Amino acid sequence: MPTPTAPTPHPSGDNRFKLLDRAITKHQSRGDALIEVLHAAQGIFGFLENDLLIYIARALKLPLSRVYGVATFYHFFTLKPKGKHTFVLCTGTACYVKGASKIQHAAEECCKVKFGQTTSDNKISLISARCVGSCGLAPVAVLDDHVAGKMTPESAIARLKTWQEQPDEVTT
Amino acid sequence: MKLKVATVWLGGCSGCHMSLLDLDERLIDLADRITLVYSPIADVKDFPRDVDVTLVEGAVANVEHEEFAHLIRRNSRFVVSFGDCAVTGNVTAMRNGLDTEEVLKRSYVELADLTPRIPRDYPTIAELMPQARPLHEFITVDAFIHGCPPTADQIWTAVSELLEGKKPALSHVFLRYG
Amino acid sequence: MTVEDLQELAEQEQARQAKFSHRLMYCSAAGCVSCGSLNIRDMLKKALQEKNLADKVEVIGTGCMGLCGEGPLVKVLPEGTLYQRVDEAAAKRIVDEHLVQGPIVQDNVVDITHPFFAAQFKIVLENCGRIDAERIEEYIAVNGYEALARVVTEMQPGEVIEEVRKSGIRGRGGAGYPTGLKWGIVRKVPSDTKYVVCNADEGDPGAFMDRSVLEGDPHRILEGMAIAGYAIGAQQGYIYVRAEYPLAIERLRLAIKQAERVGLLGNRILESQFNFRIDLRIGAGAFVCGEETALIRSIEGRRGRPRPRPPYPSERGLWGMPTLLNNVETFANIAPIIRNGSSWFNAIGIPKSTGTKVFALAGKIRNTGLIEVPMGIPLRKIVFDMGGGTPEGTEFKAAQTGGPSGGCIPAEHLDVPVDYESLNAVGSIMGSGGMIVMDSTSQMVDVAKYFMDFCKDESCGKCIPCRVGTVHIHGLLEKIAAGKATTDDLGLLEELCVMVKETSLCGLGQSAPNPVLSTLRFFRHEYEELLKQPETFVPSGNGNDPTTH
Amino acid sequence: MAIVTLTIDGEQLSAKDDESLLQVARQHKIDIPTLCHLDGISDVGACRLCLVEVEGWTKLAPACTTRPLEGMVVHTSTDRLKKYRRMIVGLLASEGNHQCAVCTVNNHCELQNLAYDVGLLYVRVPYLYPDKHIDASHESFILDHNRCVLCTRCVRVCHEVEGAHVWDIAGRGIDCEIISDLNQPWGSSESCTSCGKCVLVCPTGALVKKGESVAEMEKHTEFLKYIVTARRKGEWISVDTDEE
Repeated sequence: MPTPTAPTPHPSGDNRFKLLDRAITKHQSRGDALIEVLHAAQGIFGFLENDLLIYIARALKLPLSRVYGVATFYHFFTLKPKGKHTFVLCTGTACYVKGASKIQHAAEECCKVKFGQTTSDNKISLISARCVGSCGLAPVAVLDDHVAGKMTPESAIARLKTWQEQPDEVTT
Repeated sequence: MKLKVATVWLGGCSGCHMSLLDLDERLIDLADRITLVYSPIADVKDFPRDVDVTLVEGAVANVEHEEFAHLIRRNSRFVVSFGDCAVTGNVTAMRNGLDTEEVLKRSYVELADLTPRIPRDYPTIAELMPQARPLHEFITVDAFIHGCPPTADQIWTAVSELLEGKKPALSHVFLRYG
Repeated sequence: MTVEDLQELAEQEQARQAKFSHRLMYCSAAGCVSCGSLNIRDMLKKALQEKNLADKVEVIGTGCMGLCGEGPLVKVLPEGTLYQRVDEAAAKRIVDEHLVQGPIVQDNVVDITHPFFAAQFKIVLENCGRIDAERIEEYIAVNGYEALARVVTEMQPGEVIEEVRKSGIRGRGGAGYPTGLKWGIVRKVPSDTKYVVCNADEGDPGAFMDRSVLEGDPHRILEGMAIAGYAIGAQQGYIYVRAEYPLAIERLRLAIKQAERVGLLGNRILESQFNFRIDLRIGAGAFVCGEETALIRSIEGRRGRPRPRPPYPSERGLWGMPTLLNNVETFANIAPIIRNGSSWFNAIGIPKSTGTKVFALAGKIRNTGLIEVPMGIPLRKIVFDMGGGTPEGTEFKAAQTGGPSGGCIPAEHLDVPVDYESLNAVGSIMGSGGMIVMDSTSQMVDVAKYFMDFCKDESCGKCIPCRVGTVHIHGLLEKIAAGKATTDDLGLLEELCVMVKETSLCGLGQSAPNPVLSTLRFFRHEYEELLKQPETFVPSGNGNDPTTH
Repeated sequence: MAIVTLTIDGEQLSAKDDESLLQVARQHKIDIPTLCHLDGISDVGACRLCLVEVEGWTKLAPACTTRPLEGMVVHTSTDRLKKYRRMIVGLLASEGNHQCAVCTVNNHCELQNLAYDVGLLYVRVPYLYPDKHIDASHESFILDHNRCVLCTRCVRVCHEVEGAHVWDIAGRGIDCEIISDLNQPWGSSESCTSCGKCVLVCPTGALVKKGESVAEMEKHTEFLKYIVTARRKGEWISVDTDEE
């Protein structure tokens, strides 16, 4: 279905905006598709920068404050870039009963940041999840998108240490 | 028998005590009926035991205040939070969002006229608590006199009721913050 | 597609499956995938190739098989032999020994006569672990969409609702509102546009019932929703599913596409006059969106903040239109009810709570995993017979049902039948199906603190009692746990809990204090042991030390 | 619209069934405390101060979004309700940094008045003393988050009456905050028309005019009725509003 106004290319020339436009067009630029579009944007860009939020607000014809309000209401959306590695600790009830809090303390101690934060060298983000649904393997962590069950504080620290000791990549 | 009354000045501006002095000629009346056993306006060093009523002005802002609050509680039959700082933290608590170090620097260094220096090396100066907090968060408080400062009339009503042996119900009449 | 086409499709698939001597079902749900079931799949395929069995034996990824603590799981059909902790060597042995020679691999076989399996009654999970969730044909081959076919060709909407009402099924999302009654209400509201919404925002931490159904048998939900749409007069359905369940989302997308392709969703379904479409809406991590008015706002692309009811969604829901909202497990029960009749369903469970309930059994218990049991089963049977009791050397202390909105059930109430009313009577709720077992090592003040930490983080912030009250309840629990609280603090805690429960706007706030209230009810001594008396006046005659300043 | 007969606090009253219990009560000089409610903008039922008891109902009902029903028996100030209202105002007081003594709306503040109405002698829960900031970037107004009670009156008046939707709420739970546009300084907002309606409807000193000193600023909410007369009266108890 042709859209009434073809989106003009983003002035930055960033091709990722084309992908985003596709997602927006798929929802006919409807305001009620805001959450869907934010999902798409985060999938494409990794996180939701202010510029991106403005772009989405304009495209969906929504007030800026509503877009910001929605983006900050849902924990899935992040307005800051994530670290190179992500350590997602499940804090669901089963994991809690099996001692997830000990792992939490160990990880925070090891990385010197709290859960919900990223280390200052941008290497590791500590994230807590409410339940990853693998309760039989509690306590569970998701290490760079890989589910690891029956975690211990020691195994958590071991993994974090290997991440910390990885040399910095040369950025261009 | 005269009622033994103490007044205490913790983290506050002493405005509540000024308001107490605003009782004016009623002070003479009061003097006949109470003994002021401890007060910033009386030269008594130690907080006595078996005090009947203690009015506490100010928030609990440093470690000495906290310790003192407990002593007041043990030694007083009736403890009254006297003024908004004691009741809510009020202006004293406005520094609570700041780091204590910043607060000290601002007060003792940046705003100092003479010898800008944080007075850390005097053991007699109590350490600031991270937050100034109302009295009732530390000890059980029996009555509250509101206002910043409470008016002389409020104070007079409260004290009069206390002298009659009643727990002051003034707060409903005189309830006013600020 | 006509009803005859549907039958033909089922027969074709049955015939296709009959060509295989065996079907190897490996569990491809999140639990087993995380212990390497995909690797096991490759091993099985490789082993089959080596034995030239690739044409005779099919390898299929299925939904959750239940015994999540012992994965990866592999099931051999038609025998139904279940293997646990299948590693590479075991995978090879299953092919070499079981498939080629015949004897089952004793080292890995699971005793399915154990009460964990034997005491189950599967309706919702009947296809989980039995079919390939990614092929609509497999669902059709096991009587899938038969109920929808009957509904659109033979039944009037009123008859469908009557059948659901007579089945006695109650909402499986937690509150237990009679489903048939709800459908009837939405049907009666006059409106050209109505919606069916499936709540798949399973947010209870420690529960994964809905995810297992969505991953293992997505068409069952589509069928249930389409039947609901026909009954209430809706043409559009939405499934609101959590973003945390990527596999479920993927399978649902696929399932919708397949159903549309063969004409089981879309216009003129099965050549009737009934049109019904389903779209997915992806949640973004907010527990409160399980609350119906918040969920509706979220579908509308807004902050998921609840609003006061009435008006109820059945009257004014999505975009102001009458909306029927049920959860995954409720919809999953619909097709079997229509297929087998309400009296069949009615006979399962107990009179006021009919049918079955799926529970995610976890915590300090030997057998963790997913179970489906008839309503009214004693809790003791679940915990001890099926779950195998608490680990060696510890004692059962309590079972938490209903997650952060529920309560704990102590040992003295272990004989409580698991149904809506009985659980309420002991201060808990049925909830969506999380069941966490705690043993003598669990500190109940800590448990309450854990749930309150969850609730304060998940509070949307709209109403004051929940936004601020939960923070203070949590703070008081921390103070108590740290041994700094007095008896006055405990009094305040109780008052706050009751206030938050009675004054909060939505179900999240109204139920947030439940874990505190229920642990206080049964384990008050654990709180009291941590308290001290508030300081009071000490007359000078009593004190020895001269306390001076 | 129909006329129903109901009982509020022992008094038999007639009411239109498209009004709210709150409107009915106020018409009969029965005072129910409110905070998020404001005549002229939609209701959200968020502050929970107007909760009333209805005989036969298991839950308390917010008067602002509940319609009168035939035969309904309502109690607006039972001991239980009074206690809850006091606790709720206490929670609000603990949540922000409200130093009445140094507030420009001292003695003209709805929160202050509520504290007196409900008899808030002291706040029983510990003060949270949150670290909130002040936005003084707007040329005419100031936003002080310390004094915000998140009633969302500003959000609603800006959206429903001014049509600008400058304000919304960001975050969740105790971290909720009023934001302008993209959580940017108010002065840099492109959507703000500087009409000042938000300032006038704010019940506390969170939104104030610049240049007013302590206890000088009075709020004016009565302007709304001149702006919104065109709307149907019954619309105000639409609870499914476009707020946020």
